[in-house]
Amino acid sequence: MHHTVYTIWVLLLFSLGMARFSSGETLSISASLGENEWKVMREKVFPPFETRENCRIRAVNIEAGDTLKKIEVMHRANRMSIDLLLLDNMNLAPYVEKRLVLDLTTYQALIDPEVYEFLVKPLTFNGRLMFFPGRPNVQITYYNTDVFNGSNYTIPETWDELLEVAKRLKAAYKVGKVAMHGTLDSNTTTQVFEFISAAGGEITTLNDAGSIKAFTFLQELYTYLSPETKKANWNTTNKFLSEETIFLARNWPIGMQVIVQQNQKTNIQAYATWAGPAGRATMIGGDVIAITKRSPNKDLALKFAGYLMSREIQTLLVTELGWPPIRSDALGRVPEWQQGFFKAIMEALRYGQYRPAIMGWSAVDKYVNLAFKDIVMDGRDVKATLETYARDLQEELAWLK
Amino acid sequence: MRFVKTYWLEILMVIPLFAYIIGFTLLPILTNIKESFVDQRFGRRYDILVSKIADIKYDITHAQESEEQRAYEKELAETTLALERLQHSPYAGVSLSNYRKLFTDRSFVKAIFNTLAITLLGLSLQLVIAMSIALLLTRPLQGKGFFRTIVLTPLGIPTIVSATIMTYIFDTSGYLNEILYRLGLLGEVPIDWAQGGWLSICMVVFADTWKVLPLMVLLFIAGLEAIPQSVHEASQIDGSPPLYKFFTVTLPLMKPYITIALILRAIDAFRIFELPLILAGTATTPLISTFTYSEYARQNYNLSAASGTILTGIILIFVFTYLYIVEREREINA
Amino acid sequence: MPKKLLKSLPFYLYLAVVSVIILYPIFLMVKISASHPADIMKPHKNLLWGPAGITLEHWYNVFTSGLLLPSLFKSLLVATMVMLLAILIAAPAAYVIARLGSPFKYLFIISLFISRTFPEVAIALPVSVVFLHWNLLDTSFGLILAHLIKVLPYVGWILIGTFEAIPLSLEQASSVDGASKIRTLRKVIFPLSLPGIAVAAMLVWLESWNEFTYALYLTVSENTLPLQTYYYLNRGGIFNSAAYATIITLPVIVLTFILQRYITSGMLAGGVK
Amino acid sequence: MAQVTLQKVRKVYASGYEAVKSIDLDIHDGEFMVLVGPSGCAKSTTLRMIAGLEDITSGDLFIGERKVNDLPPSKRNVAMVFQDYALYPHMTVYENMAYGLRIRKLSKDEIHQRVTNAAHILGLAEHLAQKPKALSGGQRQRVAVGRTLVREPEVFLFDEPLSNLDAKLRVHMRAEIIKLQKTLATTMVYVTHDQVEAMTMGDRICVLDAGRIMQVDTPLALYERPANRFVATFVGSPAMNMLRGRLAKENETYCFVSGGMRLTLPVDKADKVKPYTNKDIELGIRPEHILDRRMDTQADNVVRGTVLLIEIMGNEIIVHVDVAGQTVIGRLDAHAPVTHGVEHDFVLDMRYSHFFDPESGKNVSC
Repeated sequence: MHHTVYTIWVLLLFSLGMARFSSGETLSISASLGENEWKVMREKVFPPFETRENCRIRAVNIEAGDTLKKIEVMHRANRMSIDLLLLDNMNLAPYVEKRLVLDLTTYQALIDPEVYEFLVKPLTFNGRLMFFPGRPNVQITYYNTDVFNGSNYTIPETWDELLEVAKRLKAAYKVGKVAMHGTLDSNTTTQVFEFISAAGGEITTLNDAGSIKAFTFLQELYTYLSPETKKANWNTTNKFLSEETIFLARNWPIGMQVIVQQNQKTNIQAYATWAGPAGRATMIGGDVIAITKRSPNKDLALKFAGYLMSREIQTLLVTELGWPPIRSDALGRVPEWQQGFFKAIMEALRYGQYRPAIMGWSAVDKYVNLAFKDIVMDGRDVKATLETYARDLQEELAWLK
Repeated sequence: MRFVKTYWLEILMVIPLFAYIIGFTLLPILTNIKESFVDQRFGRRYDILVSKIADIKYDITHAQESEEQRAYEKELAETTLALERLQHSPYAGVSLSNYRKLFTDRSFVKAIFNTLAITLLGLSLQLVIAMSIALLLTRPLQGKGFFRTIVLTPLGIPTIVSATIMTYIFDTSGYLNEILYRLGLLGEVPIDWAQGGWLSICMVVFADTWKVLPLMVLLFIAGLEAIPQSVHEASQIDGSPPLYKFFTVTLPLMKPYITIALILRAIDAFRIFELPLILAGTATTPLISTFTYSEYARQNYNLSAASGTILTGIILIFVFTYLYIVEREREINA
Repeated sequence: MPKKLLKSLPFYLYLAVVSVIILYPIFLMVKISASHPADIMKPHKNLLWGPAGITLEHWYNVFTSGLLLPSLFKSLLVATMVMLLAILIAAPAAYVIARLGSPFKYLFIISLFISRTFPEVAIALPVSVVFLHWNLLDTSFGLILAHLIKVLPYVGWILIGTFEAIPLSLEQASSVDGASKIRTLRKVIFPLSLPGIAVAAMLVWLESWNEFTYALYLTVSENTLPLQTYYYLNRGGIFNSAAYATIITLPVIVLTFILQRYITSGMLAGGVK
Repeated sequence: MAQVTLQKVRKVYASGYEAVKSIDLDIHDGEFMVLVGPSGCAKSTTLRMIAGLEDITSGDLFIGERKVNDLPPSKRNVAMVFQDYALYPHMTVYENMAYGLRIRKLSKDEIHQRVTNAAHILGLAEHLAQKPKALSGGQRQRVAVGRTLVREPEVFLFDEPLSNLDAKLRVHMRAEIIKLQKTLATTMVYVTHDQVEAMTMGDRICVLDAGRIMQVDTPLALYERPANRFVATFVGSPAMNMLRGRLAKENETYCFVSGGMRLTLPVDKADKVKPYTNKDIELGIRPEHILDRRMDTQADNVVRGTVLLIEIMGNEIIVHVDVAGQTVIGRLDAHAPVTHGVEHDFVLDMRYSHFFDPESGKNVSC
């Protein structure tokens, strides 16, 4: 009995010790990446840096959705166990507003002139540079080459063709074979953003002509979409494409890794996107580099940021993962199987637009999804519904200012 | 005082447990209720401002140059003012807005419905199946030990794992649809189990049943074995047919075990979380628990608190009616 | 004899069907964790094993990913600590309650029972906020505290039952023999309740090993195994998650088979009467 | 070695029920005192108060010179044998016996010596290594006794130790315990509900009823001079006959009149009961003092009654006789010529009669 108690205390102190465990000479970085992306990071990107700076890199995967919450938690507790973040650029404002990330203005020099200007611009918040460009990203349209072989189905280049194809596929297979992200979260928001932009609308307004056009179109399209749409997000979409339960869907480039490499499907290709009434439009997503304000080892983090933006690494990432580079001089040779996808990505980037950097993106997210559910899924009246949600949205945005 | 003198040890022994329960269960529940009466908009803003102020103060103490410090001082003044203004905003103070929001939110209403439906459907299904298995495993049957072991397999399997497995089965391109297809019960059009509504409820119920069946079977086996053999023999001598015997002898004697099983299961069913979260997702098939979580994940803490409070309320109502019934039966029996 | 067999044939059929329903999903998990993508990633899957046969590549990936060991370690540490602390806190109280007179005893048991009924999602939110201030977020210790919330009432119940089974006269004999309360506890009560305590401990260990909700709320970066599985589920595709699930499940299945014959209804019921 | 003294000891439970109503009792040093009475007479409660397992509501309890009211059992240096023996199931017989000694920090060989000695006395020598569940009922009982023996306490307490044994074994153990007490000559307090056990074992017997002491005396005294109706009927079997009637005075002789019978009192008794002349009174007479008429034909105090029932014991017969509506039980010679359902004359030997006050039930004839 006695020494059970004893062991318990030992273990207690031990676990407390774990609690206090701080990185020291280990650089902790967090990102929201896929398995094989991590693989490349661990095997090709980290080791050179670790040997050069003789430090250890501890990489944790925090889901894009959780990052803000968790960083905030560590920040408030003043126990920042993450030094450098690869942040999804969709929701940057809160990090600045909540003073979670380091003001990088003084380290501007780390950005090489070769880095694309258009990537850096949106990273400055009221005059101060808060983030480094990390990895531009954009969704591409995946399609099954067995079906879209040019003979009986061709890949849709416009909304009308898209609707047409969706109809014919459903007629042929009795179940929709085209999918979009319908999980009613940020995934859906992103694709709605693209539709609204392609119709010349503004997502933060939500009831302008463009938005109305977009929602009207989606409402009609939805009836011909695959039932998987409700479950389709950036992750599951790859599975559905691989299992050939759907033949056409937009998704992030990570899809090609999963579909082609992991799931070993060779009959899936991708192209940029289709054109709406106001032309083609995609949303520039991807990650930016942030350094946490209370990081215990900033200097190392800054070094690593520079390292990530360097020519060698950018080239490596292009070659290994087909990540679009942030700098003009990173001309990696994309492996054979990736070239189609890479072409699509680079083209899609050309139609790219940034989200407005506003504090209340979560509000936009919420109301867009509410609208999507009511209008597109439940088939409610477009104008009226958008009216009400737009009003609520504006009110909330005003409140959050 | 004499009491304390004689029973100091006993007191010392009880205190930790109940201190813990009060501190880590009662208090949180109460704070949760309190938070649920704070307007979400106020709550979030207040949160940000407070942490921001704390942060600025921290920076001031750690600032190097005085000019940097001055900048912080200025920022601090602004933020404190903002907080000041917030305190007098229309949203400040006790408010029912969260509850109003919830009950006007269609998906929350659906969540309540789903929760109740899953509980009712699940319980009745599990009761019948578990009872039938227990009955079989307590009668003289060749190799029932073998079956017993099989039936008990899922006992310890983590819910998260069972959820993972069930996704393989209930995917639109999953194994259940495949089996149905092979059996010719299904055409080219697969069933979308996660589409919400009754289908999804059935899916969750099945997954839940698969997971908890062992526990209930064990419980019922224990109950059946507790019935003295003589009772069975007596009723056999009375020449009562098996089914009649089951309803007139076995079932009444099993009552305590059944009530225990039901109450425990009901509570867990009300709180069921991982399975619906992973299998159906919050979009199509919200439950009160998953709804609570998704609001938390969206950092709508107050809204989440309100929904959590409602769940707590439902469970408590259930529990107290149960206790009331038990009490009454006691009095009747006594 | 054949007549008797014929009579029990429907029963066997029923049990067989149930067994298949119970075992098939587990089989699927193992199968997927060791199948070639080509066999899984296709419209119509094989119900048994696909033509491409067995591969261990997913297992290899999981083991080499470097994410397994930390979470495995954390899960082990937390489960073990929770087990020890839960027993240490609950056992003494359970003993006292078991020896109480009926009105108080009933009261205590009820309060334990009610404290168990609160939904985790309602508790986890405030707790996560408090832990944030106490600097316990994302620590094993914090998670241990959280898991204790879940297991204490439960183990309390089990142990009340265990102690009630020990006749009072033994204690009295011991005290007449000249033993102090504490000595009686150590030399008589503790050894006699040991089997019950052991089973309770194992059940607690399982609870903690499988716990998901609190872990989800209170973890930032250092995942437990169930969380890790969850994130794989969200991310790495189904093969790795299958492998992971298999890894968590194995020790659990073993443990439950050991436990089976020791678990009494009282424990399952947690002593509600 | 010590005497045990209870002074005005009361026990009132939280529920307000008064189990023990102010008991005064002196148990002499080295005496074998038996507490006997019907169930619910608080004999066990009294014993447990002596042991310290029940606390005393009011009054004083002394063991030797020490007032022990507030001492825990462990400090009273008493040893107790429980009804269910309360052997520690997880310890061997040896450990069970050694337990109390180890607590008292006795040296190893001292312990060994005592335990083996006790085991020898009780014939447990070859069972020392076994666990209780491997033993028979009788052996367990012995272990329980042994556990108290080795303690060499000031007082032994027995709580119905034989009630779980079958009749034969009980008689045997009874003898053993008596022998033991004679050899040890230590104070023993022994609780039983069985009056035969009480009579055979006790130096003195304390008869309790409903939390009150009815009488404390030697077995013989109890039998011959019961202090009241309760003791009279409780001790001895078949129980003493009780006849309701009046005391009448006829030319200098007093006689007990009831229904058809009129029985003359011997002079010595008459003197004691005079004050009851022409008052109701109860006559008590033991079955063995009801004789067959033919023994001496010119005896007086003859009663005539119908034989209702005859129980044949072999060495004797027990007859139930209806005398003027009151049933009288007599113990007669095995060959007494009584026949079922036939009227018959009996003689009541009034020298051994007792008279009780109908209200208080006190014995007024001695």
